[in-house]
Amino acid sequence: MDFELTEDQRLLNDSVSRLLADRYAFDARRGYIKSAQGWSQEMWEKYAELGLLGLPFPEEYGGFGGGAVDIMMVMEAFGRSLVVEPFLATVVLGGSAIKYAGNEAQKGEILPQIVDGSLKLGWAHGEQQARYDLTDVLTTATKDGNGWVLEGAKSVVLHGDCADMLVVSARTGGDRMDKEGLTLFLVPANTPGVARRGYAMRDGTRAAEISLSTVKLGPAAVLGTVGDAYGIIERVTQAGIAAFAAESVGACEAAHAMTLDYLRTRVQFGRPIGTNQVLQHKAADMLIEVEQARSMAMLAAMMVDEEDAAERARNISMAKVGVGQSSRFVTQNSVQLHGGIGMTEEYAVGHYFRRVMVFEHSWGDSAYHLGLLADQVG
Amino acid sequence: MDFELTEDQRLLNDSVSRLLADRYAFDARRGYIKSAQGWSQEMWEKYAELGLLGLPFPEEYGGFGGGAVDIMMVMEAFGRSLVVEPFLATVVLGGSAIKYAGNEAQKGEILPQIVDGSLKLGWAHGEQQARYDLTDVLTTATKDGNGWVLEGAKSVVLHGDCADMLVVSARTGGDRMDKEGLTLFLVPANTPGVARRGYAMRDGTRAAEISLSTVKLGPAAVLGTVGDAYGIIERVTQAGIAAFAAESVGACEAAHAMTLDYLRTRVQFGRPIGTNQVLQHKAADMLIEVEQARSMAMLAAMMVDEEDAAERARNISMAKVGVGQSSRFVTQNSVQLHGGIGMTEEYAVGHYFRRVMVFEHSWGDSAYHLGLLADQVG
Amino acid sequence: MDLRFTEEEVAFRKEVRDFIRQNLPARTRERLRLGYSPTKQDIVDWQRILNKKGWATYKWPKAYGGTDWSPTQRMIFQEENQINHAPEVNGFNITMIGPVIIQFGTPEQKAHILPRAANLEDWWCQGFSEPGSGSDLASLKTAAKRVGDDYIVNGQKIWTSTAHHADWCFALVRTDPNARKPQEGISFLLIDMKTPGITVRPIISIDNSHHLNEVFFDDVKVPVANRVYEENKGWDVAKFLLGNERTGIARLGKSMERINYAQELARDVRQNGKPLIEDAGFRQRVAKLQVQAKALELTQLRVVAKAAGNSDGKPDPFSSVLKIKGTELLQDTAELVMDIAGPLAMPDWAKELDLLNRESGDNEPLIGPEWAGYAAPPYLMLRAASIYGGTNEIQKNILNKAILRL
Amino acid sequence: MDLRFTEEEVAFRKEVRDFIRQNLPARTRERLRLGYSPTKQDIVDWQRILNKKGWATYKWPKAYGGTDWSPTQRMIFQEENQINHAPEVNGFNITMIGPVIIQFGTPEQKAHILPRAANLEDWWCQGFSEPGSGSDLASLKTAAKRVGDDYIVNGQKIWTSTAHHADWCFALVRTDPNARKPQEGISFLLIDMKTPGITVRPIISIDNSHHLNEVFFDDVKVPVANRVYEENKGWDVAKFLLGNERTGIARLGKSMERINYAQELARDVRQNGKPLIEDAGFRQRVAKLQVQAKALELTQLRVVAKAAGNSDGKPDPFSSVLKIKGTELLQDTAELVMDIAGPLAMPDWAKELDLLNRESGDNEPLIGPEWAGYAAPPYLMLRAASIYGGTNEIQKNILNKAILRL
Repeated sequence: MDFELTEDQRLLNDSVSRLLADRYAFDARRGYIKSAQGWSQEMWEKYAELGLLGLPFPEEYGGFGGGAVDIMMVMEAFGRSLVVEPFLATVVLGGSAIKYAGNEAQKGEILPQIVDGSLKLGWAHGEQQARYDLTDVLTTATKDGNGWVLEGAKSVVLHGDCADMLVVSARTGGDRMDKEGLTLFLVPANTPGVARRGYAMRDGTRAAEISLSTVKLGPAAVLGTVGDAYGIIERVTQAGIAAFAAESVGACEAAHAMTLDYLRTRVQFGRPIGTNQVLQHKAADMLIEVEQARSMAMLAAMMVDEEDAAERARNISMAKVGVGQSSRFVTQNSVQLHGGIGMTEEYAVGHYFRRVMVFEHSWGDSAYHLGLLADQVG
Repeated sequence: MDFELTEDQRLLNDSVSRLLADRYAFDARRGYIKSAQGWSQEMWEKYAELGLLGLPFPEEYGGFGGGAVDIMMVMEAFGRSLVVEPFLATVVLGGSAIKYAGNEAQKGEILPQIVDGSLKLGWAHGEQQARYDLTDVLTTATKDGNGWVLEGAKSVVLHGDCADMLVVSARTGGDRMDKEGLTLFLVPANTPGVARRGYAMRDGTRAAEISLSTVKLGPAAVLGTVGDAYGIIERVTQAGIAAFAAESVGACEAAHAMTLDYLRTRVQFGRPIGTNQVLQHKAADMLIEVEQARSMAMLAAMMVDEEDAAERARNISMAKVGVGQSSRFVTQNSVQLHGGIGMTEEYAVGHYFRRVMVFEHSWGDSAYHLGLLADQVG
Repeated sequence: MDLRFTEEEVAFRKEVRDFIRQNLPARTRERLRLGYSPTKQDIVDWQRILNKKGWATYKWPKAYGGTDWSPTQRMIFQEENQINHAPEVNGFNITMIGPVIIQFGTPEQKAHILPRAANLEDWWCQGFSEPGSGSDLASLKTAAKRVGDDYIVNGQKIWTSTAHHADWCFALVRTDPNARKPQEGISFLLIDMKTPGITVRPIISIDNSHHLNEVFFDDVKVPVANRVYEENKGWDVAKFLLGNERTGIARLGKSMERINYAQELARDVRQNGKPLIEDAGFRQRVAKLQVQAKALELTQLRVVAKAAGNSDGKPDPFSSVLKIKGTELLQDTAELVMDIAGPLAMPDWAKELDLLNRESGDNEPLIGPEWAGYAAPPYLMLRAASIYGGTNEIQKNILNKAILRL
Repeated sequence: MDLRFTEEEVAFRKEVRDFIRQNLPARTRERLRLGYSPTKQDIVDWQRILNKKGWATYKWPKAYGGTDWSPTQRMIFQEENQINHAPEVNGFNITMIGPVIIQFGTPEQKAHILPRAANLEDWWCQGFSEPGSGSDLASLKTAAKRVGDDYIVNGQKIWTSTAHHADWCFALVRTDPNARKPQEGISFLLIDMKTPGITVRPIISIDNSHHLNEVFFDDVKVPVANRVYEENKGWDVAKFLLGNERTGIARLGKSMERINYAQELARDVRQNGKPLIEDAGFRQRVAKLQVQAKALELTQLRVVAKAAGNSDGKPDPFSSVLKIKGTELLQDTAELVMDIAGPLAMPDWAKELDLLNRESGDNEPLIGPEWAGYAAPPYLMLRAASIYGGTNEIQKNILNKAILRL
């Protein structure tokens, strides 16, 4: 066991933190969100310069050769600063799909473009009727000569409105809830038949509903093995959960720190409200939950590359429950302890609260994953 | 809606409270428990004098003609003083069985003896393997000429060691979990083949394991209709839950009051520990739960005589969950706020804690009844 | 003791329910059912319907157009409004300024203000909180200087709910900066929101809605005739106002309605390939909330019954219990509804598509199921429920001071 | 960063586990598995087996017969003992008096005390708390007056765990009643429990067990040579002792073991006509506890890793997190086991039938299933877990003081 960062990790951590401290103050972030696309192209280029966009990819594709712990570190920092750029969508979700399922040609073409910031990906798997069920896919892909035709719709595709290329799951066989018969396709966003309606999420990040209507693709668009994508979908989802969990921890940490500041400076009845023992203990409870959440985010990071699929799924579920519940507790109480100001759009604490809320409702909420764990009791 | 006590109820309440204040101080109670039978015959006679033992029975049998609200009041007072006499077993459980199922002859013979204190009953329904399942009865009654032969064993029969007469459930038909085929029998405790092993419960009250081995009974021993006792068993259990819920509320109220006293008088670091805001808020949380529990005990009392069986069962389950959870909270925290002294046998607060624990594990714990309610969601 | 409703109470409940079902505009009903806040027009329309029936001012004394209902009847009325998706009457008008004017107003104030407040001709707002004063209300600083027959008001109020809708504001201002105690030297003024010098600045809430405002007063002239009660005695008025009957504070009907709504939704949403309503964890969660609602219902009945037998007008400290448990339940039931929608609750579709104003004839198809688009805002907004009206922490301080005395 | 155990650590765990399974007396194992407290003999036997192996003093420096294990290894050792139903070594001997003597003792004290403490030839107890002093330890009043080469000790200690088993007591006594601060003027004495003037009075706990005592000192002569460290500097010794490594404080292995045990039991107990293990509510409850145990496991590993890289000897305030979460989990898992037994956990069968001493040859048949008879006492006794060693409320004060600084 070793909880120390390597020298490389320390350097990376420092430079990310410095960049965000310089360029991601709350007001700067507000500006990024207000821009037409809802995030900062300039910051995106900075991330590329720092090598963040190549973090988890092998060096042969221009990547950094890092692992889940590196992603965890970056996501925690992103969580603290409420970063809104399409890092999770492109590098973690889309990138993992390519990394796990891509053939040499696909990796060679796509990964370097991710690394240099010129290509953004969207993970177009979820559908409106599916909620959290990974196998609930109604979008179909039917053979069309050598190629394929896609028909269907994808829902809440993170940063789907700005993605240059979508990784789309579709049924090439099987029935609605079958694990078998799922296939992934690489779909350039400008392919005829792809229509997108972008919107802001509750936390200010962007997403899109995507409709696919007679979308014609060539044979090279298939990512991985036809009919056998479920395992990849699961792994991409797990990588997403692990990364988002770390981001959630960063958000909780920052919300807790802001709350401590507020308790120290807000004066009522002639003294700082933080002199109230009840609020001190609440802040202590929050500290405990931040640390428990951090432990669980570490567990998730550690498990992303676990080979035993059952063990991996079980631990990711545990982490999702743990981080989810702790994060709700920490951010709800951050708002509560701030009082009225915590309820306002112009104050950061409510944004942490909502970021964490989006995490909770991505890829299964705490109750969903607790149910999966409960199924295994005995 | 009317939450006021009637004049009769107020008088009854006053005289019960006065009696217990005079005769049921914690040390006096300790003496009762240490006696050979584990409770006070003298107090039992006092209850008879006051009319408590006839409270729920019609006046024609010497009773008071009272209802569930009267029982609630008395049980709350008993809870506050941790009364250990066999009131619940005799008047509420056994008495309800006779009231609901007895024929005129049985009522005429038995009820007056309950009222005057000369007959104590035991409700011998539960069995070791049954836990909370009311239909899990393995004890059998087989026809023997005109009469019956009982074979089996009953478990945790409250005050079963001192009961003069047992109300025993047995299978006259059906299989282990069937509602059909259950019959109640009146079994004088000295009937050959009845063997009892009495013991103290965790809260100091008495109970017994009872074995029934070739217990021969005449035809008049049947209480109610052969094979059709399930409805009666359910109602007796519900009456027990309602009464015990009220007792639990009384125990919580007293534990809370003791805790407030302790917080006011215990000095640490130069001031009463009750000046700590965290303990003030905990005491407020306890107050809230005492009142919520009281509300639920009232609901249970109100529902004991409800005609609609489904409505009655549902509300009794709600009350069991509500009182159970609130009572755990209140008494666990009473111990916690007392610190070391709360953990000792010689201090009353731990006795309230254990009384409530026995309530929780009688006739279905909170989780059991919550499960019944969850089955009805939708 | 008889804990059942009387036949009269049952009949009253039916009368109220029938009236609401027959008279509540369908669009209002649907909006509230979906979880959205009522629009200003929803509230105005409904209050005028109720006022015509004589029910808008149900909390006022009969002599002033009220109803003489028992506390139990009032509770039933509130509950039925909530359960049947009716907006609540404007509380500033009905629960606050009305009773204040009835208690402290001059005959002229009564004649002019009460009927207009009842019929929502004037929309009132409350100018109490200031940036520096949160739970410590008496530390307020907005100054009113007497100049002839006017006060000249300068200062700032914050968290002023619906100030942007309001025609009038009742405000606490400091008329004697040299008073010995902060509670002294405060006066209670009625301020016409159209007076020059008033600026209303929106505060956007975390659900992206506009409920709250900052209100700036810059040399705002308020006639002395618009003062209620004596100069420097405004704290007495405020105490009266804040101490008013608070049994409706739990908003229990709303929570009950949400629990029912959640079960309805959960029949159509799937988890692990079957309806969510069949999921064991979900059922346990709903059952727990039902138990909590039932306990609160009984406790509320007890507090209401006590209020009925007790007309000393003092606030019952047990109303703090209702506030704490009621707001927790409101928050938990809103969370339940949001959790059912899951990922579909996360997009801010309302903002993008201006769903709020769809009534004005927008024909663009919805981007997702309408109910899901409304699922998150109540969850977000209701975090404030444990903050406003005295935080739940303050409520526990009150319980300690009034009952526990530690 | 690599959060997995190293191969060496995995091998170490196996070595410990194998040793325990091969050497732990079967009766001890069974008693602990059923939830009962180990008897004195259980503890003595096991500690001597460990001491022979060189493991009883695993927390001591190598030079004093310790092991030089890393904090991670110590954690693994504790966990394996707990998971495999071994008694914990006598903490008064191993965690308390041993390290104190090593740090502060004279050569004579070291030579005499350490080997006897290691092999449990002497059973130590701790005389700190007094009736008036709970969380406020420094307010202690037991007086030691110097008379020649002796102290004459008068006063009373309370909550003295296992004093009735003990051969020796290490106690804090007041040697200077006029010191400026309560922390000054205290000395640390070693007291032979056979000295005339000592009376031990049992305190029966709410599980009807006898763990605790009051100890009265009536003109008890203690040689000055039995003082540890300087006169009036006993508080320094106490601080050292209380600040000792507390990573074992969570007793996580015990909670893990209980969660496993509960699942085992729930297979044989029925609810609604099917095994309890199939009950949805039960499964959810177990899953929640598993998640909590997992989070605590990781947090404990982090604290332990920090301790490994940090030898300043100061207590890590995060050990308060382990204390709070660990004791909550111990309480919740004990409650789970009791709830499985349900009504069968309520009779005090142990008391009636003296189950504790069944080993002595009682042949009366059990009145109910043995495991159910042992289900309630741990639940009852563990309510103390959030009280002793600084209440969980005090732990939060510590977190505030050391980390939050509000």
